[in-house]
Amino acid sequence: MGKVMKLYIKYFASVRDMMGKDSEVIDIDTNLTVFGLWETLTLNLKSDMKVMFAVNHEYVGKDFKLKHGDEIAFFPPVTGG
Amino acid sequence: MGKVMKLYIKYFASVRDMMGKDSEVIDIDTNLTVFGLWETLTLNLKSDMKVMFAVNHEYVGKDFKLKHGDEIAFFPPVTGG
Amino acid sequence: MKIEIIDEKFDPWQSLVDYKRDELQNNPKIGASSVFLGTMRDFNEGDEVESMELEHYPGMTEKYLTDIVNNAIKKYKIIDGLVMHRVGHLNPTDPIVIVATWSEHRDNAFNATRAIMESLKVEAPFWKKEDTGKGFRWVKPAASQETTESTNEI
Amino acid sequence: MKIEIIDEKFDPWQSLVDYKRDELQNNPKIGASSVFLGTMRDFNEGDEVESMELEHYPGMTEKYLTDIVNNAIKKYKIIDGLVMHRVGHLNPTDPIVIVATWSEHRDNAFNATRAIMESLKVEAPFWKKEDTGKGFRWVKPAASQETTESTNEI
Repeated sequence: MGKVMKLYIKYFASVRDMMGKDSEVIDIDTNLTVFGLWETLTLNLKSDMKVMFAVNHEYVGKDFKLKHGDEIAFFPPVTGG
Repeated sequence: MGKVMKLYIKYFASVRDMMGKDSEVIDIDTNLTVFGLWETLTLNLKSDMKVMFAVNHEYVGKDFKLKHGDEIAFFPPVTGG
Repeated sequence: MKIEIIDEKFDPWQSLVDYKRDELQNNPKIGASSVFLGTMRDFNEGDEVESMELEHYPGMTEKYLTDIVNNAIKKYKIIDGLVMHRVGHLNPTDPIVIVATWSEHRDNAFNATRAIMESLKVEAPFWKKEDTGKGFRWVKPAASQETTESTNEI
Repeated sequence: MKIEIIDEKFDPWQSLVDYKRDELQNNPKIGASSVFLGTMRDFNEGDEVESMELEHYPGMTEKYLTDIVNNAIKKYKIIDGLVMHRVGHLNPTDPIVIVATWSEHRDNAFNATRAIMESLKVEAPFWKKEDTGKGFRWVKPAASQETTESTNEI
């Protein structure tokens, strides 16, 4: 068990609808990737929803390693313009 | 010698400068192409100027046959916009 | 440069004129301005649309719009760029987004405005939810826009 | 459609807003508007330019602009198009030409506005004469625009 880190999580659009909340703050084990976090958060959900990951306002790949204090956002493909 | 026809001729931009006038009306032999007319009008001029031909407000090729009452315009490549 | 997220109905042309008056009016190096305006239609994917909610990610959206315009300034050597984008409740004919670029020659402005719009469509975190009168639905991106490095099916 | 040749300084955005208010304001089928504005620079081909005279061929110019916009309406399935072009005496920063198109989707409006500008540059009978401070000179077209069926060297 590594050190515990605090993560600030945000959900947008259809991901927020699925999660039933727009944000949460969690304390979790270190050495977690963004996709690992997503799997943890959605363990009990069945969905084929496409999701994008952003950490501290930057898109990241699924293997991006999280660190203490990160703001992580999960959302569907964007539809602006 | 064919029938005589009346032609209304206009010059624009650098072609007008070269011709020293902006328009003229001439009576001329029939069976003349637009390029034939241009050669006639510029017989005494030396110039490598590019010229475009329009008859009755339509671009035409050099072999376009003129008829009585046509409005013919000679001008350099256009530079609008 | 101007990047703005607007939460109430706006007049895109007036915004453009105001910005131009302040920043660009007397710049005689500008030969070309290219402007794109996106407005809300009353139909989408074969259905009538009565109204729309536009959501964004405050902070990240502004950051990406700024990066997108800065990239266009570098790549297309434009003089300046502007993006203004609505969020909140929209009705048909309401302006959604205005993109403008200014350059010496037309090719650069045309290409830059187009590039900004295409990047905005796939990178800027905005989401549309439509009210079709029969209920609400999240708008799906065009097929060509569905994949990025960080998109995953779960 | 609006085609206009203007012989005094004009406000292109105001003209656009006025036209849109009259003709297009309440058309909820429009999702995209693409606008190009050409303005006079104070330099060209490496020289300073103090002012410019813009000449046209009354009748033929309007005819070609109308044809160009009609072709774009057909080819790109746009809803409407506008071209306004200055003639007469112009100073740096003065608007020269505004082209606007309206369509359902952005691709069509972008392509139509671009196509109208490119056609206008090679087909519409306008000619520019610049005052460089050292004298007047007729502007030469870009190399790519120099040949058409009816161009001949004499």
